[in-house]
Parts: sequence; structure tokens; C-alpha cells
Amino acid sequence: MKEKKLKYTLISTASVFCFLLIWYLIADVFKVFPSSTFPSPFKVATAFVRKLTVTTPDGGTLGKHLIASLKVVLLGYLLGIVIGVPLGILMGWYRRVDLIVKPLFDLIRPIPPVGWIPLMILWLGIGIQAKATVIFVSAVTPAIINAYTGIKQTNPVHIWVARTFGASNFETLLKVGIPSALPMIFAGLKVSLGASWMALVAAEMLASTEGLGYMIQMNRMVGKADNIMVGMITIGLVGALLTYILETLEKKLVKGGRNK
Amino acid sequence: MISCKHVSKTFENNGQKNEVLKDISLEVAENEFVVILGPGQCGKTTLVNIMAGLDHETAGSVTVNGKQVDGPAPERGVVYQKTALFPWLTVEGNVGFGPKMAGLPKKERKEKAKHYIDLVGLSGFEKSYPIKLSGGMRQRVGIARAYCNNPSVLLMDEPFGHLDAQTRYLMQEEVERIWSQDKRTVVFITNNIEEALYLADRIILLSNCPTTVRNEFKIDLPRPRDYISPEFLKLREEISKHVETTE
Amino acid sequence: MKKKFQNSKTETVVYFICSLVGLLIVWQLAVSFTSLQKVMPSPFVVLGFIGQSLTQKIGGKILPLHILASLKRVFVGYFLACIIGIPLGILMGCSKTGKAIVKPIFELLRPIPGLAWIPLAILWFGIGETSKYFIICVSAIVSIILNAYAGASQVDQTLVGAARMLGAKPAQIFLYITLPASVPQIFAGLQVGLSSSWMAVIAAEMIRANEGAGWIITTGMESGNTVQILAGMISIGLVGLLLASLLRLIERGLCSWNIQGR
Amino acid sequence: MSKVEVNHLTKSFGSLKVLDDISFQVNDGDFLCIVGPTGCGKTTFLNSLVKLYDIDDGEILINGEEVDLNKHSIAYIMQEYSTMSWLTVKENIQFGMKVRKFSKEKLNRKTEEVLKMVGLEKFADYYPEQLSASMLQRVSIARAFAVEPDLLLMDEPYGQLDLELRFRLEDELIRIWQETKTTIVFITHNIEEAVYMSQRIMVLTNKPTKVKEDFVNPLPLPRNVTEEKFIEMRNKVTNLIKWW
Repeated sequence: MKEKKLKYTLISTASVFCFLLIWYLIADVFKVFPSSTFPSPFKVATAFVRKLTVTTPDGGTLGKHLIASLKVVLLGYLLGIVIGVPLGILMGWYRRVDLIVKPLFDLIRPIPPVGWIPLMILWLGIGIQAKATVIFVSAVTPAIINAYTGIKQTNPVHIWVARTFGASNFETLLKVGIPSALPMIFAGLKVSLGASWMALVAAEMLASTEGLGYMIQMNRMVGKADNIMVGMITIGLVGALLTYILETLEKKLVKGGRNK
Repeated sequence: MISCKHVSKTFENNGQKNEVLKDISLEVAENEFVVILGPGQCGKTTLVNIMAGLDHETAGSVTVNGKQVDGPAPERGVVYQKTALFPWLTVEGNVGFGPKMAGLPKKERKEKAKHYIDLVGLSGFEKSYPIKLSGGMRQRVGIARAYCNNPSVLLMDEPFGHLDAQTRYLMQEEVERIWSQDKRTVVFITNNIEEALYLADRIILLSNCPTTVRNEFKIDLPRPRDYISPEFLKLREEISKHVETTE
Repeated sequence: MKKKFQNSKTETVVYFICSLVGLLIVWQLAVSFTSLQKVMPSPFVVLGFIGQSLTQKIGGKILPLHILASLKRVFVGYFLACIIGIPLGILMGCSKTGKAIVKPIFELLRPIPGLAWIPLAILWFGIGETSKYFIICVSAIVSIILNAYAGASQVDQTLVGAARMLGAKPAQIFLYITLPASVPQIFAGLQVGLSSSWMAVIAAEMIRANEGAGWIITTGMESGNTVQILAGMISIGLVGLLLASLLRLIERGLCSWNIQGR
Repeated sequence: MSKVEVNHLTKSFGSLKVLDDISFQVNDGDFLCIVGPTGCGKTTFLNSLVKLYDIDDGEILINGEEVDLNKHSIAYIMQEYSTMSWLTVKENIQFGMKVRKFSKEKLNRKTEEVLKMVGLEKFADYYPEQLSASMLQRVSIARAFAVEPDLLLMDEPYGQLDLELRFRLEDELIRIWQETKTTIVFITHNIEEAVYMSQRIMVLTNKPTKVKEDFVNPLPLPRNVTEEKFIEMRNKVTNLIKWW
């Protein structure tokens, strides 16, 4: 078995290398496209280093934009899950809450978060509140859905056992409902993160004075593809990093081998 | 018909050797109903997979009708504990799957399937999907599907392990009835002594891990047998003394 | 408490209507009595506007034609994502070498959100339809590939063993076992892909377009016309809901073997 | 250590009557086995006994008072594995005691006691997914006895186990019952198991479920399955049910 694994890791590294090689060949060797619209990996790398310190053409270094984006996305995301998860749990457990809140939620859910941007900008301007609200809307929906489904999937046998020991309805929710829904809740947190990151990019591209979305949009205006790619790679990396943090958190909290 | 000579099997995962089967030799004659009785989970399914050709023994040899077994072949049919029915095929589709793979024309396949669906008493359910059938009915489809490929040997790996007790008794009677109507060589695996006693011409008792053959019991009670007849209970008591418990 | 309605289906429908009516009333009250009225039109004005715009043109086209333009873009981009994504996902699920080649590159590109491709798409393909198809395809393809891969790689091995025992050859196993077994998971991917496509087309149209649902709400924003924005949002929501239930109907038809029910 | 009285218990799901005017008593420290054909509403019967299902008519008294899950200490062991996968064996066992708010000292003492009782001391920190079927059932039994229940309800707890394991757990249960003198209501479809363990046997009919027969099991403990009198008692019960 050991040499099989080695063979596949070799193939993987080879394929990534070919991907970069082909990219380089098209960009620099054969010059199929002008290098401003299709820069080679090396150009992107140099642009990356340069962008760390230089503020042209979008009025900010990569670090400044990154921090601006992180501030907005974390504000909206945390608000979204702090409200979304408990609401999903209550909707899943208490029938009355389910009957009242769920229809309202189903009314608003189909509107994609991006659709809220114009309304938010009109009401709240292009400052941090508008973007944070849009991100909140995109984060809250998956959090509610996954918490709701997680609670609904609680094993009735466990509920019976708790009730016969004399646990009240609320105590059963705390001791049985939430622990058994934890894996689904974490899945929801990951989906919310993806949705928030997506909404952030859209909001910043549409109306903003800073942030990674704004940066790639400005660089598009001046036609500097290398900076756009730098922005995209950063967005991808930071998104992957945040997801990685969530996964390690999940490994600690979800016990009983249920998060395999 | 089937003969295993000194079959043993050791699994190796990341350096750790785990011997599951140790020097198993057994013979199964033509149209004989042999039950392999063994405690818990250790080794029985591996032995079935080796006989079926899905797995390879690390030592010894397994021959069916004199030919060495080296891969799955339609001459050996398998009935699984979890029935392993194809959820996207109807009962008819499942039973007729073997002939379809062999390239039989549609009309002939339908007839063959119909015959075996009636044999297991499921006529009228041809068009329903497995998800809508009860545990017992799904097992019947599994048996019909194995029979429909007209195997000379039928390997049944704890087919009633997941059924509730009452269905289990009914299914044991069903297998008895089907087998008497359409005799095949059967190797039936179970951990339930009553089931073994009710069905077997001969019981081969396996030990705990690593599995070897402990002893054999020739059962010549008249068929169909009665679970609560005194001889049945005495035999059961005697055999259960030899069975090691698993913990 | 004794259940008033025996059948829970009617119960949820009744509660849905109650909350819809409740929402409209609260909205109307808020608009007519509080300071919200400066910024928010009453629901009936918005609904009236939607009714009106079924015949009257907004920027050269009536509302349904705008929606149609968006739907056309969605279907081209989504269709592309399906043709490329599903085979790629199944390839990754079935063959180890295929997975070793494709998966690392896929993992590199996956974290980049679909909308982040918009500037590059506009640079590469201009502001016409092609760049919108590209964005929609990129936004939808990730979940389609992921779910097709999950479906193909998690086929129950006992089923494969059973098929081999019945004499099925490797090619037959792929055709008669792997594909049907992964259909439900593929549909899960299609469902997520469809909602991402619908979001992507709205975003693309908001950045640069001269027609379509996204265009309606952006021009509404630019001219400060909240009625148009709200009308646009409601129609986007309704069409999104319609698309999702349409796909669910198709799935119910194709995967009837997977549905519990009596 | 309590007396259970059930008078005219009736329950129906919509129009389908499931339990039809059932009345019986279980004295303190009794071991009552309830037998009946599959699908004769045994589980509904148990759940109604502890008000998990609301009942149409009749009353259920424990030591003279209407049954109330907070006042009365009742433990319930089911056929499906009811151990909670996110808790270790020890935490599972302490679940009941924590709900009933045992003092810290009593909690630890009882945990050690029941762990030893079912022989799972070595597995205290394991997670359920690492244990075999019979060990999981032992955890449920330990959890039930830990709260020193007034009444212990068991719904075919050994239905899934191998024969020899079932013999062992049955003997173990009888030993624990003799030590703790808990009142036990044990439901099973397996007549041999009922005759082997019970002080009293109650036979239920098919739906709508009525009490067909309720008699004392005179056989002295420990019993032997192949004894003449045992087989005779077993045949008597079998004829009463005749589903087989």
C-alpha cells in the first residue's frame, strides 16, 4: 500500500507543476495573449510582492485591503451565526416557533444575498454597515437551515431516555438535542463562511472604497490583470485558512468520532 | 463440490499483521446444506469472500467442482446480510440482473426472473423498489437474485442477522422450503445455534479469532424440524457448550 | 394542546398564508405610521408596480423579458457547468489516477469565490454575454464537481461485490452500478449549483449589463427608486424558488426509487 | 421499591384503538414479563405507562400517586441502542444521575458500583462507537440501575444479541434484580426468555391489545432450559399466543 500512496502524491505534484508550466508557456513563451491581460505566474508573484508595499493603483496595500475585508466579513459572519444558529435550534425544537418563524424565513430565503446589496447601499450608503448587513443576510440563512435540520435529526430514542429520567423539555434540548446536532451545525458554519466570503466580494466590487473586492475591481478598470490575480489568490487563501480554523475547532468540540 | 485445504488469511495494515483464518479445511458435498457456525464477527465473512472469489487466501487452496477459485464467477451465488439489493432497480430488475450481465435477451430474462420471484413468494411485487419492501421481503429478493443466476453453489452470509425474531423464524422456514424445491449446494453462515440446527445437514463449528475448525456435528433430525421438540433442545444445549463466547 | 389540524400539510400552508398576510400588514403599518415611509414604499405600491411592469417597459423591456434574459444566461452557464463538472467529478471519483491529476488543481481553485472571477472575466471576455456565461459556469461548477465526486467515490462496495458475483464486468459495473448509485448525490450538487448560478447572474448583471433582473435592481439603486428595487428583489426571489422546485420535481421523477414515503 | 397500579388503560392513534381497557398490578420488587405477538403494541404500551404518549383513558399509579416523571424515578431500556455517541461510557452512565441531580459524592460512588456490576470498569473512557453490541446494552443497563429506579422498564433489550450472550446477560440481570430488589417490567416476544426470568407472566393479545392471561411463574430460580417442567411451562405460554 505504501508505494501506491507515493505514486499518487508524485502524480499530483507533477500535475500541479504541469498546470503552472502550461500557464507559463502560454503567457511568456508563446505570448498567446498580451501579458497585461494574461500574466505569467512569475509576473503574478512579483506583483504580489510589490503589492505588499505599494498603494497604486487602488489606494491601498494588500494588507490594508485584507484587513478592511476581514473586519467587515467577520462582523457580518459572527452576527449571522450568533443569531442564525440559536434561531435554527429553537425553530427545530419548539413546534410553535417553527410554525411562526419558518414561513417568514422561507419567504426571505429565496432572494440571493447579492440581491440585497442595492437596497442596503441605498439605505446605509457604501460604508461598513451596508456591507456588514449584506454579509449578515448571506451568513444567517445556511446557519439557520443546518441548525434546524441538525435538531430535527435527533434520535427519538435519546429523547425518550432523557424524558424518562425526568429531564424537562428544555433540559433535554441542552443535553440531547444540541450535542447530537453539533456536526450539522458545524457544517452550517462552513457553508455560512463560504456564503459570507462570496457576498463580501460582491459588495466590495459594487460600492466600496477599500477591501479586496474593491482592489480587484479597481485593477480591472486600469487593466492590470496581475493585481487582479493577486487579489483573487489572497481571497482564496484567506477563505481556505478560515475554513481550516473552523475544521480544527470542530475536531475539538464534536466528540464520539462523529466528525469523520 | 467445494473443498478448502489449509486455508489461512492474514490481513496487513500499516505493518501490523492480523491473522484472521488459520488452517481451515472443509469439504461440502453436492446439494448438501452445510452451516458454518461461529461466534461474533471474526473471520466468517472473510471465509465467504474467499470461497466467492472476492478475496484471496494467503495460504492453502479453495476449489469448486475441482476448479481453483481465482475470481468471482456466476457459478457461485452470494446472499448478503445487508441484502445488497440495487436500490434503483425494481424487484424484477434486481432478480434479472445476473442474466442481463450475461447478455440474455429481455424476454427470456423476464421469464427467468418471474420463475424465481414466484419461487420465493413475491409474485405481485415485481415492480416495487427495495426501499418500499420489508426486511424479510428484501432477503427473499436477495435469495431469488442469487438463484436466478443458476449458481451450482449458494453462499449465504448471515442473511437473517438484521431481521426481527419473528421474521427470522419465518425466513428460516422459507429457506427450508425453497431449498427442498430447488436443491443447490448451500454454505450458510450464522452465529445463531437455533438457526443452524433448524437448517443444517451438517454444522461446522468455528473457533474465535484466529478462526479454525473446532468440530463438526452431523444433524440427522427429520425435516422440517420443530424448534421446541426435546431432541432439538438437547442438541442445542450440547452444541452451545462448545461455542466460545465473544467479548 | 390538541392538534387543531389533523394533517400537518394543511397546517404548514395555513401558517404560511397567515405569516405572509402578517408581513404585509406589518409592512403597511410601518410605512404609513413610522418614519420608515421616507425610505420604504408600501407593499401594495410595489405589488402594483410589478403588475404594471408586466406590460409597461422598464428600460426598453417589460419585466418578464428581463427575467427571461437572466434565465437564458443562467441556463447557458449552468448547462456548461453540468457538462464539464459532472464527468470531471465522476472521473475523480472512479479512477485513482484521474483523481490524482485533477484534484490538486481543483483544490487550488476551489476557495476562490465564483464572483471574484468577475473582473478577470470582464478583462478576458469584455462586458458581453460570454463573460457572464463564464462567471455563472465558474460559480456553479464547484459544487457540481464536489457532489459528483462524492457520489461516485462513496458507492457502497457491497453493491459492487454483489454485481461482480453476478458476473458484471468492470465496464458494466461503471454503467449499471456507479452511475445510478451517484445520481442522488449529483442532484444535490445540481440543486446547489443552480442557486449559485442564479446568484452569479444577478451579481454579473449588477456589475455591468443593459438588461436582466440584476440590472433592474441596480438601475433602481442608481435612480433611488426603491419601488423598482423591491419589485426586482421579489421577482428574483420568486424565480429562484421556481427554479429550485422545478429541479426538485425532475429529481423526484428520476429518483423515485430513493424516496421513502408509503 | 414501588407498587404499580394500572386501571382501564385505553389508547388509540386516531381511529385505530391500540390498548383496550388494560388493568393489572405489579407489586414491589416483582419481575413481570410481558409477552405478545409482534406488532401487538408492546412499545406503545410501555410508552403510555410512563406518559411519553398521552393516553385516552385510565390511570397509572405508582405507590398510589399518578405517575409523574419528575417525582418517580423510572428507567427505560430499549432494543435500539440508546447510548449517546457523544458521551463516553462513564458520562453515559452518569447522564441519568445528573438529571436527577445526585450529590457529587453519591454520583461517583454509584458510577463505580454499576461499572463493576456490569463489568465495564476497563471501558469507562471509551466512546460507544468503539464497543460491541452486548457491551452497549450493558451500558444502558448500568445507566438504568445507577439511578436506583422505583420502576425499570425493558423493551426487548436482548433482541439483537447472539444466543450465548443472551443467556449470560439474562443471568446477570436476574443476579442484579435479586441484589437491588428493583420492580422490573420486561417486554419480549421470546417465550423462553420470559419463562426463564419472570416471577409473573402477562400475555397480551393482538391489536386492539387486551390482557389475555396473567399468572405467577412458580419455577424456582435458577432455572434450566431443558428441564421437563420448564418446557411444559414454555408450551403453555406458546399455546396462549399461537402466532407461530
